[in-house]
Amino acid sequence: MNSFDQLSVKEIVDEVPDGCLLGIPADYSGVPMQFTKELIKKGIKNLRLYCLPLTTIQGDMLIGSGCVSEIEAAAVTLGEFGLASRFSEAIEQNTLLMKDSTCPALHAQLQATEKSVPFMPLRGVIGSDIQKHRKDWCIIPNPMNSSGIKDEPILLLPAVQLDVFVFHAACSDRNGNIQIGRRRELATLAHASKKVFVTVEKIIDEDLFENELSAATCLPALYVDGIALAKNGAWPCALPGAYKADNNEIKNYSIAAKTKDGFNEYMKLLLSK
Amino acid sequence: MNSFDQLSVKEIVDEVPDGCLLGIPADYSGVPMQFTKELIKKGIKNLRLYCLPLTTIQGDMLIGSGCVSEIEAAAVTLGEFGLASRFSEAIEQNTLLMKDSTCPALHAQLQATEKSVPFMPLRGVIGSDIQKHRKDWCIIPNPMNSSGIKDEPILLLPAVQLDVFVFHAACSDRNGNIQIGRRRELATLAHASKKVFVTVEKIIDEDLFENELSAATCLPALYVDGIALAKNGAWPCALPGAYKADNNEIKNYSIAAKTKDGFNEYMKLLLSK
Amino acid sequence: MELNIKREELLISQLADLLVNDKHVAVGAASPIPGAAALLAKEEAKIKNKRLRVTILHSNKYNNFTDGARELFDCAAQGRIDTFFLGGVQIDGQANINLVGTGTYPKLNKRFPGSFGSALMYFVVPQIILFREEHSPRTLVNRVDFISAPGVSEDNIYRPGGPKYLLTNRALFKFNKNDKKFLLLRLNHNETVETVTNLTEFKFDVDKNISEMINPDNERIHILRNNIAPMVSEFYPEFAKRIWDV
Amino acid sequence: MELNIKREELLISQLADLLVNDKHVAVGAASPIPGAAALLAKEEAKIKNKRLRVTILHSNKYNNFTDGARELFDCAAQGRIDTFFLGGVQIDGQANINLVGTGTYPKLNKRFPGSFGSALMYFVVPQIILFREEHSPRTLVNRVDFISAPGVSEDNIYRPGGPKYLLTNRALFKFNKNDKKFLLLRLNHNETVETVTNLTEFKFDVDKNISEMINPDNERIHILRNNIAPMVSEFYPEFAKRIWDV
Repeated sequence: MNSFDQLSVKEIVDEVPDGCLLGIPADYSGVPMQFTKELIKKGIKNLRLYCLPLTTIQGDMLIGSGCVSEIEAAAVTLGEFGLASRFSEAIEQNTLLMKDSTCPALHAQLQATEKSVPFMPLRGVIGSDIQKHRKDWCIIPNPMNSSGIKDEPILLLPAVQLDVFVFHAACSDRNGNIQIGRRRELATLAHASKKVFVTVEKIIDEDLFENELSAATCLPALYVDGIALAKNGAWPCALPGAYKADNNEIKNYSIAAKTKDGFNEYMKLLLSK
Repeated sequence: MNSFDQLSVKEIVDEVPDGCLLGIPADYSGVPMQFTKELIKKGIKNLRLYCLPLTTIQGDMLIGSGCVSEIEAAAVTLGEFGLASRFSEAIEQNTLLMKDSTCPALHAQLQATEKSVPFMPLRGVIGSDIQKHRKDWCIIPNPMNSSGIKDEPILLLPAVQLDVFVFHAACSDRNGNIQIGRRRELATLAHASKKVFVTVEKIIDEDLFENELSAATCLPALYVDGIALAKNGAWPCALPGAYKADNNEIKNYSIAAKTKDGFNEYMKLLLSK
Repeated sequence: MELNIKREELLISQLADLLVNDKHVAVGAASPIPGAAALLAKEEAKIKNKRLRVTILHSNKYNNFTDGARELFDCAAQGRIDTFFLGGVQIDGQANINLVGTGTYPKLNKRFPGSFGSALMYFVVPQIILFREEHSPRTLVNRVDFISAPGVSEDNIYRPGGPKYLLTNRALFKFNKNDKKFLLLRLNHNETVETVTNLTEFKFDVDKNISEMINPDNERIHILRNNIAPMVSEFYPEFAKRIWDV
Repeated sequence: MELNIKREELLISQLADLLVNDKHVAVGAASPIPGAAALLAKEEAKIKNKRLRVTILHSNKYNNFTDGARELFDCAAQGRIDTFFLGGVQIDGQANINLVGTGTYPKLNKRFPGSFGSALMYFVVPQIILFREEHSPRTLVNRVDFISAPGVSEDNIYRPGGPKYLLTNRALFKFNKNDKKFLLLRLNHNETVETVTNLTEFKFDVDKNISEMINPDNERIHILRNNIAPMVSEFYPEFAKRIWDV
């Protein structure tokens, strides 16, 4: 028996039900674009996206394709290529629920789930309009005598359990361990998700746990429910340590996506490839 | 100018004042035994040890040498060589204050400091005598509507800020980055400590951050206040990935330390080396 | 041919039987018998084309973690560990365990190492197997002197996990959470309900189908001695040498 | 010989002057001018035999972190970052910043990316430098439409950090925490208190020693163009090409 489940990208898509809470990696930690394309092709609906802590083209495409009902993020942006137009338009036209957050809050909510505690405290944030609009957050007076300022209000953030998390990585070893390097936010996302699937550039015939140093670069196989090969699977996004972003393509997208029609045309071409 | 401060082991000892809260690594994460020997030689007093989460011969030697007034740990033990006799005797004779804890609580208290929040919640523990005797811990009703069981009591642990943390590692690179492999509890300890010093087997003329994979194995230099060379510096403890424990020596220690006289004789010989 | 089964091999076999439905078994420090049982169960699962993951602390080879020493506890809290083993200087009839010492805390007569991670693991791992070789009124007491981790909790406490079995040199008990009481299931060879009762300070129930521990069959013994013994010698060399001379 | 100084070089030089006492400067996403300033300050510190650490997000080379994306925030919360830069779609006279959009939240007229990590960084980094090139009544407003992070907080709020300076194309302000008000310190060439007042919606004080921004000297320009430009081109290639043609 294989020591892990090797799937196709389509089989991973089949594990993502309508309406589920899907974990979304930042542009620097392995965006699963080939998976995203298949997800859009399938016509998935009412996805709720949890971005750690932001999304770029992946989120904008899913929103533009009508797959998303809700998004929690610290930012949705195309970076140096400007605004994420499908996102901005959806907000301006009130067709998307945005749970505005801030990076450390998005990390802390998953760390709460990582530890199976109902909440995490966070400093800062109080007095911002982010905090004022988050009804799922609460503020309590500091209950500790032994630590902190005494009459300090403390912000508590709820644990968030993801349903599915999918990301793209350079490689898996023969036992299903995924090489993530120092993109350790991927481990946090995986720990906090019920199901985890990974698309990889390649599967190498090695045991990365044979050596303490290469082991240190891995997300252990025990958190991974299935792996699919996807050559160039982050394109046009970068895969850190493997390839850079295809900036021309992202620029083309950013221009096309400025209008609904331009976006539709772009996507029609992309999905037909 | 050097990109880091290279010190002698004695200069590190000089950075550890009487009465300070000293971070202590477990036997699997690089015990700084050469440093410990010098600390005992100097006759340091009233150390408070914070063990993540346990200590073996390092803690027992410091206690037996009269350097320690207080210890917080989940265990003090010589592992397969039996009880840590100097520790046990100090407790039985009431000359040492023990803050009994449990491993995940010791991790969580440092993670609170890592995030600069006044406390961390933890599940479990409630109903144990550990919890009943910890006056610095508190229990509150779960204040979150959005997460957890509603009338559930939640244990809160205070953030603990270490004064100094010292550990031993296989190597530093030329910029002062320390290779820790997957002993990531060392990073937590460093993040939660005002000062961090490291003894290393060697300093290599490389930049471990030049490559994403070797970078992933490091504690970044920004957390490190000084580095000293100490060949075989964990002896007789193991250095993971480098050398195994000298079990004969630990066994000899365990036998000698059964009595105060035996311990004193052992230490006299050790310190004269 | 009937093989000569060692006491430790019988205990390993008893524990392995309790792991057949697991996907991930973790074994703590200084636990050669549970460690061998987990590896045996993994090997037998492989033969049946099933996957069993084994995490053994203090082994580099069977350490599945990369997030530092806290990952065992986080992983367990996430519900990703099905079985874990705990011991105790004392274990009482309500499955409270004491790893700290005897006497009146904090002024103890005899101090032991400490509670380790028991105070969390006991709450979150669905199947905790208590394992304590010494079976005597000194170890299996009416009431522990110090509760490192309680056997049962109030209903409003988050507790997906808890004690399921207690194995000693003499007997295997199942813990009944509702009655807060152990049930004697199996006896080691040469033990009777009477000998076990006399050597146990706490009260327990006796299963109506109580039976003798079954010796591992030849196939299991073969796997244990040929495949598992060399693995165990990697991280418990003294134990492996004593039992199997490897 | 007087060199021809570019506008961006002047701004880089202004920012570099504010970093001379730092040990660790961090620079967020899409910030070529602050990034260049931090690297310039590091290079100048080296000449004076001082150490300045620079962390630039989105650069692999100047990424000092190994604990994932949360480490920037943890590190800042620990007090290990002396200076960080923040921008804003809108910045108001109390140093509130808005990175979310204009209109009445949540029904915005114009949606921008979002608050990123500002809501924590603004509280914990001792020296936050607000940097926004566009200086107009549209950007420097009386009251932001959405507070991504507040400029000031109540006394019982943990806040070792906060706004210290605001640099635009036209002027450098210092923020006075007690008065909750900006103080105009320096003017860009061709600007007057009047032009700046007209282009700023919020009210501010004027320093009695107000002066013009000083052009970087030849040595600094030399370091910037020869040493820093190629470094910047690693992670902001389009910016480096446009300004220095490298």
